[in-house]
Formats: sequence, structure tokens, C-alpha cells
Amino acid sequence: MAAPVRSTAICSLGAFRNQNFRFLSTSLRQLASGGASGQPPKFTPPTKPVIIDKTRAEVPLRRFLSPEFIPPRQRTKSLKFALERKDMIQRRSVLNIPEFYVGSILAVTMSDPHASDKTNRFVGLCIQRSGKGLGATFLLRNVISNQGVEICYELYNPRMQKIEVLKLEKRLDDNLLYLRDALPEYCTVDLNMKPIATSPTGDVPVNTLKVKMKPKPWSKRWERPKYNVQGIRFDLCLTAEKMQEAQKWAQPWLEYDMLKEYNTSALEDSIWQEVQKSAGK
Amino acid sequence: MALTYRCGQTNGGMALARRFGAALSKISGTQHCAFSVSAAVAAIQKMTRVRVVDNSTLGNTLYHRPPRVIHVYTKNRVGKVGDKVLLAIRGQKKKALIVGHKMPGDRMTPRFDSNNVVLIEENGNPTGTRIKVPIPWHLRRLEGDYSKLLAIAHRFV
Amino acid sequence: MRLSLSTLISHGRMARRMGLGPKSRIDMLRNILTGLVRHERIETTRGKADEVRFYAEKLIDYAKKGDTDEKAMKMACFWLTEKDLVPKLFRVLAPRFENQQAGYTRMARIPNRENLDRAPMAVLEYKGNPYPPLFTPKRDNELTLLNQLLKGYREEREQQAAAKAE
Amino acid sequence: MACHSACRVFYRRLVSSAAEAKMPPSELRRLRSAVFSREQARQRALITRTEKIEVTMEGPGLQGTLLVMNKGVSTPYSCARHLTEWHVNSSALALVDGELWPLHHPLTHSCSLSLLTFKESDPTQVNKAFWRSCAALLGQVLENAFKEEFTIELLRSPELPVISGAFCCDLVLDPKLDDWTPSEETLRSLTRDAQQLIHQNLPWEPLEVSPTVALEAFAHSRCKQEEVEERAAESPNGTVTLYRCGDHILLSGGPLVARTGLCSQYEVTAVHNLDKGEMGLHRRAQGLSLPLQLQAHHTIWRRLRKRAERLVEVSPPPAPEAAPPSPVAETPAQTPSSAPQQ
Repeated sequence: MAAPVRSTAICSLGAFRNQNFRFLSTSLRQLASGGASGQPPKFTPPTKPVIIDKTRAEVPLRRFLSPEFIPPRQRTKSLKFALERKDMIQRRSVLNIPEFYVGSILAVTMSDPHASDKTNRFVGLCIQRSGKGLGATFLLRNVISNQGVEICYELYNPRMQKIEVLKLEKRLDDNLLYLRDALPEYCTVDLNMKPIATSPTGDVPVNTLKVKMKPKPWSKRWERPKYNVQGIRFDLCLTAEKMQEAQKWAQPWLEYDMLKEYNTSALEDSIWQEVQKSAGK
Repeated sequence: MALTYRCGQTNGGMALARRFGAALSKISGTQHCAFSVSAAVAAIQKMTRVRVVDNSTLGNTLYHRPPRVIHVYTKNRVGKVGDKVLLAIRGQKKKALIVGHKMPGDRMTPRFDSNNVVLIEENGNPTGTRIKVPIPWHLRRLEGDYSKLLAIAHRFV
Repeated sequence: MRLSLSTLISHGRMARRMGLGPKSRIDMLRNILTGLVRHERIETTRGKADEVRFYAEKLIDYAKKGDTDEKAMKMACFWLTEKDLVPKLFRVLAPRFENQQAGYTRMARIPNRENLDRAPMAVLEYKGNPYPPLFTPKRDNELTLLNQLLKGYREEREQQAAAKAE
Repeated sequence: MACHSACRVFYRRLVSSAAEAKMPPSELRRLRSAVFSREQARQRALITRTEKIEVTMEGPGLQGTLLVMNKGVSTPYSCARHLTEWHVNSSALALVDGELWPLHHPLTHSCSLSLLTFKESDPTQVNKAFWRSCAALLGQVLENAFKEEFTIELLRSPELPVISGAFCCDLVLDPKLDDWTPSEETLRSLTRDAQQLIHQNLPWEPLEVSPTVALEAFAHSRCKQEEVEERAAESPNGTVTLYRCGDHILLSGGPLVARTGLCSQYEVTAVHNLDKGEMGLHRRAQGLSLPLQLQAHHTIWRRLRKRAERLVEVSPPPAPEAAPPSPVAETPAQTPSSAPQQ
């Protein structure tokens, strides 16, 4: 009872002025589930949801700044980044880009002039996020009829119509490109998958799944310390000697090279403020 | 299984891989090879091994030599989705159409885990009657020439 | 966020190549930095001094976090090859630069080495060391004629401003 | 008291009757210069045989330097010439056994000598001397600036501290020029005259003379004679110091710097009218200058100059300071009478 009531209250208040885009997405999702139960949203008394909303609001929403907002390590005050941020925020006011991470399962609808109904929906596991600013991309992977398919989407491409998060979770690594060399069942996603609701507060669940790999050779030598892969069961595919051998390429001093550090916390805070301010307008 | 292991040790040496390629595919028993030595970015060019994804008998019967591209009908001799190639398959020459490749193309277009081709006759009609894997939507920009081929595809991405 | 070396190169942030490889480079810089922390003023070739300088400044930044900070302690243990210097870093150098935000070191070019290689040399030091100053401090005498004139000018301005405020 | 003032009035009448024979200023200058030269020659002739004195130099980089110089002939300037060109060019004043000494004044005994520049750790004395010299230069310029038919009297000008922003020179012009006010153009031409003198790089030669000689030199100027008497009374050994710069002879209360060339930026900024005194309308010319070693950026200079244009008040402190060191009995009577004049 409480969830649909709350969501409708927020919607009636004008959810587009809400601080968090991600929050908006969850509220819409909950509205959909509420609509499924057959309740008309208009007849909710306004007093009760306010109390519930207050108690819930004590838990702060998860703060999420999309990684493409953080400029790469160069002239951080560049005009280019500022202008791109402006454009990105403008685009976000039209297109709802939810919070998602590498390892989340997404469904993306994009317009396609060649497709039958001019839209193309693809469901897949996000295995990589790259690019900064307006050119940010993410890579979705799925296995359809035993054929691995990957699509690289541009977040701010005008062809993007809708991005849905079907399952919000993180994996052990920030880059799951090794799934190309893993057994196909690890990135097989049902195309008609139903969204799984997650709470907008608290930490994002981390899936500590370790994958089994196909026999070597792989597209990259994932056992090398350079990739620092945690999510592979190396004990099944490599012997201890081989793992030892791979450690020869370790560069333990890189950890101590203070010049290669890029502390973005202060930058992140300022950009967060900027995004909040312009989104609140 | 021992064979697999030895093969993995060679770091994908070309000669050895070529010798064991057919044998391995027999062992693993899957037609779309889990084993490939061509790098992910490699383009479809001459001597690229490809996977035939329709249900024509020519493409689906096992042979000790995998089908290879022996010519690409483009200006720069690099095949992309929608380009016609000439295959050497089961000891004979056969035209085919590329319907997916490993090399990443433009953004928002799919990239496949194998180099997929569909066998076609000289007049552009497909040899098989069904395509087993998804094919990209933007192949439909060639609709006029290959409408029959697109008609037998059961899934698009 | 870490960047690969190639990115550094493409962004004009390439580190100097010295020694027999990246590991050797870091080891060399470690030894020089240890010497710098011990003696507070060292003489070395110009390229190395310039390279060590970045690390010397960053090490102070870490030392300011205090010896209870795990990362700072790890960094200090790595960069100071002689472990008796670790307390010195945290107890002497970090308090010395408490009020400073950056610019803990000073580098001065000195004539080329009299060796066969004639390598360009430099002196690198932590500021506030007990040695005689590298550069003679710039004298700005309050009593010189010009300064006296300016002082009178300022005083008059202040008086006028005060009069205007009233 | 009444008797004293009566005496003064009588004396002044006498002088003014002597000055009736209106000598043109150029003639006056020639006369004074002649007196100065004669006295200088006489003093030089007193030294019959050269005696050697030992001068120990002090200063950065000069420790242990010992110069053997001639007594009564060698000056600190000649000592500097034994050192480097830098010493010659930049030293403004000398310190002989802790006592300020004009650079062109002969040394009289074995001593320790240090040469002062404008960048000493405590340049207060040098600054004072510089300010005094600039005022003297201003007086010289003003005296030469007018046509032959106009008389001009330089009064004893108050010594201003550097911090007041300008040096000044009090003067009384010919009564015919009472309603003359200087224009910008006039000030500029005065500045140009001063610059020419600076360019000539003339030394200020000091000469210690007895008051009689000084009175002779200033026989045609009543106020100068008064000033000579005052200064002779103030000084401990009863002598006055005359300075010659070019053909201009002046009295000074303290040592002047070595040369006119030590000034680099020099500007006559204003001439203000003061009260009407006994001798006519008092005017005060003001200027601003900086030594060669301490140049100011033009924006700074413009601001300082603007400040120097305003009339500087002679603050009371200089008068009490001047009074206490003179323990002579008649000065308290004299200073009150001279103070209202200015």
C-alpha cells in the first residue's frame, strides 16, 4: 500500500523537479507496479503519504554522479568540459538516464530507421563504460541463439529513446570485457526480462560471481596483474605455475607512484553541486 | 582435452593452430568455433576464416578445412556488414554475404563474436532457407538486392 | 583514477625515462628522495632533481595526513629506504610545512659537473633547512628614500579615507 | 629686549642701505664665487707640507683595506677613487669615525671611513642629506631662473622630513612680481633647468669658513647675513659651512650629497604663496626627486608627484629639535623672532 501511494504523491508534486534522476526512474517503476494492482492513483488521501514520506526521507538517497561527468586527467577547468556538462544536463532533462554500473542489466530502446517499427530494443549486460563528456558510451553484451552480440551505445546520442535498468548491481571488476572469453551462460540475458526493483537508498548490491572461462587462448591474458581481474575462477583454467608466471609482469611500484594518482573527490563534489543546481532549475 | 591444453600453450601460434583447428572443432563439437586465433579487431579480408550461419548443407557439413575468404568485393578489400565475399568452402568457390563481424563498427551497431556469412548464389538469392543467428538491422539498407535473404532471417538486433 | 603511460605521453605528461626501466627509475628516485629527507639539501643531476621534486612534494602532502594514516605510512615506508627517516618525516618535516599548501622544495641550478660527462647539476632542498640560504634574501628596506616616500603617501591616503569616512 | 630689537632694526637699515646699489644677480654670483675661491685658496695654502694619514675602510667587501692618504688634501671621494667605480658612482656621503662627512671635504686625521649609499641598512642620514641637497638645487635653479632686473632672496628654508613627500625652498621675489603666479609651463622650464644642472653632474664643494668671510660673501643680502649669524651661533666651533655648486654659493645646515648627478628623477612640482613677511611676499617652491639608485615606476611617480604638489606644512617638531641643541643664550630670543617670519 505504502509504495504506490508514496510514488503517486511524488509524481503529483512534479517529479521532474526532483533532485535525483535515478529516483525518478524508481518511482516510475513503482508506479507501474502499483498500476498493475489496479489502484486508481487519483483517489489517494494526501495526509497519510506525507507522514510516510517523511519517515522514509530520513534515509538519504544514494548519491550517484555519472562517471562521464568527471573530466579526464588534463586541464580540468577547460571550457570544453563545462560546455559539455551543460549540454549533458540539458539532454538529461529530456532523456532519463538512470543510475547503472558495469554489471547491471539494461534494456535500451533506440530509434533505428531500418528497424520494422523504427525502434530497436536490446537487452544486455553492461560490460564496460567508457568515454567522458558528451561522447560517453557503454557496452551491452548478450548471447542470442548462441551468438554473442555486443552493442556500444552512446549515452547522449539523439537516437537513444529509453534506458531501463532491469537489474541494478555491481560486479567485482570495473570492466567485464573478460566475459567475451567466459562461458556464454554468464552473459546470456533473457530478452523479455522483467525489471527487478532495488531500493534507492543504501549501497548497490555487489554480485560476487566468479565466472568460468573457455579454454585458452583468450582475447587478452586476463591473468596478468595489469588487468587485476577478480571475477575469474583462475583455479579451473590455469595451474599455479602459470599464475606464478603471470606475476612476472606485475608492476608493484605503480601503486606508489604518486604522480599517477588522480584524486577526483573534490572535483566530484563541485560537479555534483553544479549538476544539482542546474537540474533544480 | 590434452590437445586443448597444448594448443593453449602455443600462444595462438598460427601454424599450430591451423593444424589443430579442424580437429579441435571436431572435439568441441560446436560449429561456431570457440577457438579462434584471429584478433578481435581483425577485419574480414583474404584468408579470414568465417562461420556460415545459414542452414545450407554446403556450409554445415564438416570438412577438414574451415571456410575461408579468398576475395572481398570492395575497393579496399576489407569486408564489412553487407559486403560480398568469395569463399573457399569444401574445395569449391562460393559467393557469400557478410552478416556480422568481430571488428567493432560504428557506435550503436552490433558487434558479433564471430565473423558470420550467409552463402548466396550468383544472383543474390540465399542458398539456405533459414539463418540461425541474429543479423544486424542495418543490413536492411540493402533491401532491394537481398530481400530474399532478409526474409529468411528470423531475428534482428 | 590511474592513467596508462601512453595516455600520459599523449597528454604531454610523460615522465622522464631514466635508469634501466620503470622499476629502476622508481628505485633511483627512491634513493635520491631518501637522501633528500636525510640531508634536506642534496646535489644531483638536473633531470633527476626535477623528477624527484614532484615526489618530494607529494610525500610531504602524505606526511601531513599524520602517521596514523595507513596510506601515508605505506608511502613513507616505500619511499624512504632507510627506515629511521620515517619518524623524521612525520615529526619534523610535516609540522614544518603545516601552514604551507605547496612548494615545500626549492631547486637551484648549479654549474655543470666537472666530471668527464659535464652533466648539468642542480641543488634540491626542503625549505626551512638549517643550512645557509641558497639565494640571498631580497632586501626590502623600509627606510630607503622611495619606501619612506611611499609610506608617507600611504599614511596620507589612510588619513584622507578616515576623514572621508567620518 | 627692546634695546636688542632696536639694534637689529638699526643694523638692517645699514645693510639695506648697502644693498641700495642693486647688483644684478649674475654679478652677485661672480662676487660670491670669488670670495669662495679666495678663501679656499687661502685654506689650501695653509698646508705647506704633506702629511700622511691612514684611512681604514669599512663596508661590505672592504674589511682590512687601509689607504694612506694626504692630510688636508685627500677627501673621501679620492678614497673612493682608489676603490672601484661603483664606489665612486654610488656613494653619496661618508661616515668618518661615526660622523657624517661630505664626500668632498678633506680628511684631517687618521680615521676609519665608510662610504654611504642610498641603499644602506639605515639610510636615514643619507636621505636627509639628499633632501637637503635637492632643496639646495631648487634654490639654485630659482635664483638663476629670473631675468637680471628682478631680485630674488632665498630664505632659510625649513628642513622637511622625507616622509612629508616633498622638499621645499622658501623665497621672496621682487615686489614687482607679487601678482605673478607660475604656470605649468614655468614649472616645467624650472624642472628642465634642474635637469640640466643634474646632467652637468656638478659637485657640492664644502668649505668651512669663519662667519666674517661668510658675511662678506653675503654682504648684499640681509637675510642671508642673519642666517650666517644663526648658523655660526648654532655650530659648536663658531664656523659656518659654505657649499659651492657651479658658481652658486649656499649655506647649509648639514652635509650635502656628493654630486648633482645623484638625482635622477627630479621635478619642481609647485610654487605656493605664503604670508606676507617683512621682506615681501613669501613663496614656497616644492619639488620631488629620487636618487639614481632608487627609481620609481612612472605610475608611482605620478602619484608621489601629485602629493608633492600640495603645500607641505612645516610641522612644529623641526623647530624644537633645532632649538635644544643650541645652548647659546641669545638663540631663544632669536628663534621666536625668526619663526614668525617663515
